[in-house]
Amino acid sequence: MNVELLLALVTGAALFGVGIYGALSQTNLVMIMMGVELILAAAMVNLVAFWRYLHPDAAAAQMFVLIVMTVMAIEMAVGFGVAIARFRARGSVEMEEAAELKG
Amino acid sequence: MSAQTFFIGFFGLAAVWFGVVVFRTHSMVRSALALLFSQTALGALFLSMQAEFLGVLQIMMMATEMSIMAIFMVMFMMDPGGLGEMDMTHQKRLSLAAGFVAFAAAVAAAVFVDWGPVAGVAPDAAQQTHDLGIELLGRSMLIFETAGVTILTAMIAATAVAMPAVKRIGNK
Amino acid sequence: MTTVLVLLLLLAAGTYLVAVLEAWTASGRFRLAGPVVAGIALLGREFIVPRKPDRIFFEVAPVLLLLSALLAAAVVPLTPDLIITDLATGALFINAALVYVLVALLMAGWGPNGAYAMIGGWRFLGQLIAYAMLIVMPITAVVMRAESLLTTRIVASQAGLWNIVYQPLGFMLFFVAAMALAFLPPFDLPTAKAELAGGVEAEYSGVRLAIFRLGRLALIVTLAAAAVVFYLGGWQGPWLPPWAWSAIKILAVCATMLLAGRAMPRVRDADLLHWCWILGIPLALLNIFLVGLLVLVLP
Amino acid sequence: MIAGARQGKLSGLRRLTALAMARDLRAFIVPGADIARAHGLDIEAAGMQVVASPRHASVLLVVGVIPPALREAAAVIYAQMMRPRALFVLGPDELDQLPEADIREDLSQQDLIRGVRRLRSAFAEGAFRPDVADFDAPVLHVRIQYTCPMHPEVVQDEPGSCPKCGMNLVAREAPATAGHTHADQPELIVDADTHATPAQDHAAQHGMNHDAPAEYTCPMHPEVVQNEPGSCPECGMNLELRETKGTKSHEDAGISPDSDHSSMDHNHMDHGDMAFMSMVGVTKDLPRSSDGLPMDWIDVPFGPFFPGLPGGLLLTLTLDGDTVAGSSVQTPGGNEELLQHSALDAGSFIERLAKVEPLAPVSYRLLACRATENAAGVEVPAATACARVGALERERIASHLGWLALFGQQTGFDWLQRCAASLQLKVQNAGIRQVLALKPDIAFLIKRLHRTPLLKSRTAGVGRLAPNAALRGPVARAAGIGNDARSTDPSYAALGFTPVCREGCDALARLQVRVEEITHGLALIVAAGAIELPAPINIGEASGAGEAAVETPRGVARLRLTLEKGRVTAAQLETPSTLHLALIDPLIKQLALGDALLAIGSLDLAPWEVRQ
Repeated sequence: MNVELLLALVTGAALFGVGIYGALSQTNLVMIMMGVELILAAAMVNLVAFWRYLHPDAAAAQMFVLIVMTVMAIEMAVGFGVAIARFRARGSVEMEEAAELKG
Repeated sequence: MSAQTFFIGFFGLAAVWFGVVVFRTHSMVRSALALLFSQTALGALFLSMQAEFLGVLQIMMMATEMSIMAIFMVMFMMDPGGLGEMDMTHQKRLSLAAGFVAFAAAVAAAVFVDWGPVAGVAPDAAQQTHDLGIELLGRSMLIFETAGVTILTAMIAATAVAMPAVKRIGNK
Repeated sequence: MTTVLVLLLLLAAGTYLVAVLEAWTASGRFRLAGPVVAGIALLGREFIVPRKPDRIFFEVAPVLLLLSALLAAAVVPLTPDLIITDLATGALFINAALVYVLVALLMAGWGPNGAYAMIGGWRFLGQLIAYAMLIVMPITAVVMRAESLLTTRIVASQAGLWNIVYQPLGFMLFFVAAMALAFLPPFDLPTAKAELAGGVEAEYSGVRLAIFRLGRLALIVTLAAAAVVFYLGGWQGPWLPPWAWSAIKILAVCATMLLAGRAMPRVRDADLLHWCWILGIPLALLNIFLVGLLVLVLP
Repeated sequence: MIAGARQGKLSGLRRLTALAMARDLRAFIVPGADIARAHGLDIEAAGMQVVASPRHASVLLVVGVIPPALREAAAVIYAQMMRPRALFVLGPDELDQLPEADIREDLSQQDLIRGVRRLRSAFAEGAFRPDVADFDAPVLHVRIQYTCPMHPEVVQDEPGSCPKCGMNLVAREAPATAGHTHADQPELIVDADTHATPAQDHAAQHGMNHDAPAEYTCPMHPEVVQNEPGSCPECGMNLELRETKGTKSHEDAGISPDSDHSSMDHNHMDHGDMAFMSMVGVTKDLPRSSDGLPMDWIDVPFGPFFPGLPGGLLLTLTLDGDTVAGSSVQTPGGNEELLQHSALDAGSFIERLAKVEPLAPVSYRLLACRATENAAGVEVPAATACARVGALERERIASHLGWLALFGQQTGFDWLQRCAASLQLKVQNAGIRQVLALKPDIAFLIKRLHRTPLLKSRTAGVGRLAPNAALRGPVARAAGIGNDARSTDPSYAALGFTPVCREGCDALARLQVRVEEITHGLALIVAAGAIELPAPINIGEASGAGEAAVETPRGVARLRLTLEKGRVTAAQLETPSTLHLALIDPLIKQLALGDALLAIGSLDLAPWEVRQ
């Protein structure tokens, strides 16, 4: 077992855990988005680590990371769009007050 | 311990620590910038794993992204300066447990899975960048283009959602 | 190691000359000893911490500004060998380092808990979203011609024809965006004296003010150096040695940047955003398209 | 030795920095650069650099007389400067809130230069002292209150928890009484025992005011506002209750100047004992921006010594981001009795009126002369009248050049600022030959101004005013109203005068009118052929009532007075800036900050001549 690979994977795991905690525990939409960003970041760490230590010749792995970055950007754009719309309508982006979003 | 191990450990620790700070601080701007520095540390981590292009890109992209995050934090939070030390969490116990379980499961997977043979050397940075370019504009072109179009769609959709509903409903 | 030291010394010298130039353009007085006197005086003056600051941000911001300028300077070659690190992603790295100017200003705006500084910081954020594209997209076109992100390779690619002739549109966009990034007049919205009493600088005093100003000057030199590398053929030129050509070109670009804005009123932030989105970005795309055509057509 | 020395022994390295400080003097001018220029002072030529923020200054330069209302603000500025700092007073003024002046000189350029020389040696020798006392003034004392970030109506003097939601109370400064350029002073003397001033009580009451007039508004269409509940005419949604803005701004005044990080305060009170803090509740009563988002507004003081505004003007802007949502203006004094309760003889009355407005002394001197002459029934010889026109026009040129310098400063147009300021200094006391010699320089300035890029886009459409009766002077003429007292003046008619008129009503039109008036003024001086300050004419023991109107650089000023046996017993003055001051609030609503300041600047206000 390679130490560096393990270190990177543990980093990814820790970020994943922190992200899960944040996404579940926060009441504010923006804070929840931060949690999701951390979860995605954890995925990126793992992808880079796998690329480097398992398949350094596969450029597709790096492309996968680019896609994750795109997803992060999309998440930000859509999240903030929704946040602004809700804030305009209700004056709040707190999840406890978003009862009607539960459907 | 090689330099690479040290740097991976160091930047990994930094990234996790800043990640924790995100949810520990009461000041919202600090929270956003902590996330920025967490992502920057990840960029440095990528650099120490010899993924030069990705590392630099990560460092660049996240700075703008998180700065924008900061202004939204100030807009949408009740107490952006954190002077009131108010608690803005719920289901804390459950979240902690979930976070911990996720961490433990991921670590267990990392430790117990047989990852197979580990490659010793990565191609040099110029070669990587070249390969990535060829990959993006060759085999993975469709995915790349899809991602581009998706982000454009997301931009337009987000703008449309966020714009004030001026006279849109009124004309029915 | 010696390269690093030599480059740092050169950067310091360049920064000093730019400081003299800036004082000259701002006040009309040419005093060679001015900056050193002002610097020493600031070292002896008191450093005031405003009430209820975000102390970490307040202290870190000037250092981060200086650091981001220095990091960007690390991949700029003065001669084929005089470069701290010739990164394979050099052109992208300059960008990445310079984005932290925004972070520094944001911190400097939020840190001191003052309204003027805060408005200045947010203003710069609003500005950056508009012109960040105008830095990245012209560089993309430069990279397309050089077929490499290496800064030394980019300079070498201009051996026959400098990029300022090859893609003049890109140069103009990059030049304007660089001035906005260094918040030089007429883009000095975050530090506007008569609108915000100095804006993000307003609450700094003593040593931290000296560092903040130093960082800003270093940023101007770095941006000028980047413009030289990307568009003015770097160290290339007849008769003189390479380092001399680099120095002359960098100083000339600095002087142009400093002088250009003094003869016109400050741009309104709404206008700046408007022009960047309506005019700047389409022009930058057109530039990429034209350069792409040229690269394909010319051998 | 200077009173504001920095703590420490003067030795070694410190001696070197002290020498550098003596070479590098950075001055913050009180009340403003415009006043300094009007007194004929060229600060930069004297070897000091002018800075925009007191934090960057080492010298507080006080020019002329500071009215009592502004002395507190001057003390705050002094407290914000970095040590070592010096107080340099030009003129005889005693400033009760500030320490004893380190250097005091008379009001003239030679004295200024001499003072700078003394200042340099004072810095070189006394920048550091082992024993320094902190600067202390009553205005710097701040009372700490504790308040709940969610329930601002909860205010107490002791720390504790909020009775409504149980949160920890946070400390904040009690609302200040006067506006300052910067609300946060570096040196704080916390004084918990100071009693609340009436103003603070007033603010506290407003925070609890349940009886504020209620408004109903649509959450989707903030422009829909009515006094009773119902549904929105645009989308049919139920209207929601909100309180009117009046209470909000009062209650805010305490916290906001330093854009407090906990600024999401509000005056919503009916949370009851909710365990969960509702953000809907927090934002419900926040004012809506023009884009419909409920945002936090902050009150930011600009002035009275703000670098981009006329000195002495205290403007408080309620900012919604970078946009101005509201404003309030104050001027120093202005209520002084012209006669100070006793009759003055005509000569001293004229001298007194000439001092009312430091920015246009000649106009007011002429006004007083004309009014007394009118009351006494004395006719002025045509040649004298003509020479007075020359002096008045010279002042108009100087004043407009001074305005151009302020305009250059506001827009960051350094060249214009420097050039216009130096021309103003040259013109304002020049004889007719010198004025004519300066003609090419002025023509060059104007030509260059016409060719300046971005100038149009910066000024066009900014500060648009509807033509109305309250406009005076260049502001009126830029709105197409030919309001000019000179049109009816026989001595002007003899010189072939026609008023300059522009349509447009915006900052650009005002700029053009002023620039054109500079050219016209030069032509009028040439036609008049002489410049002579209006001198009081001996009117003997005459009695009667008289009035006069003079077109000052800012518009027409009128004076009515009663003479009894050669003494002025009653006088009533009407000035253009008094009318223009009321224009500010509607003028700058919903403008971006930079545009708002430019719009105010384009009115060319003189706070000193405002009479209430």
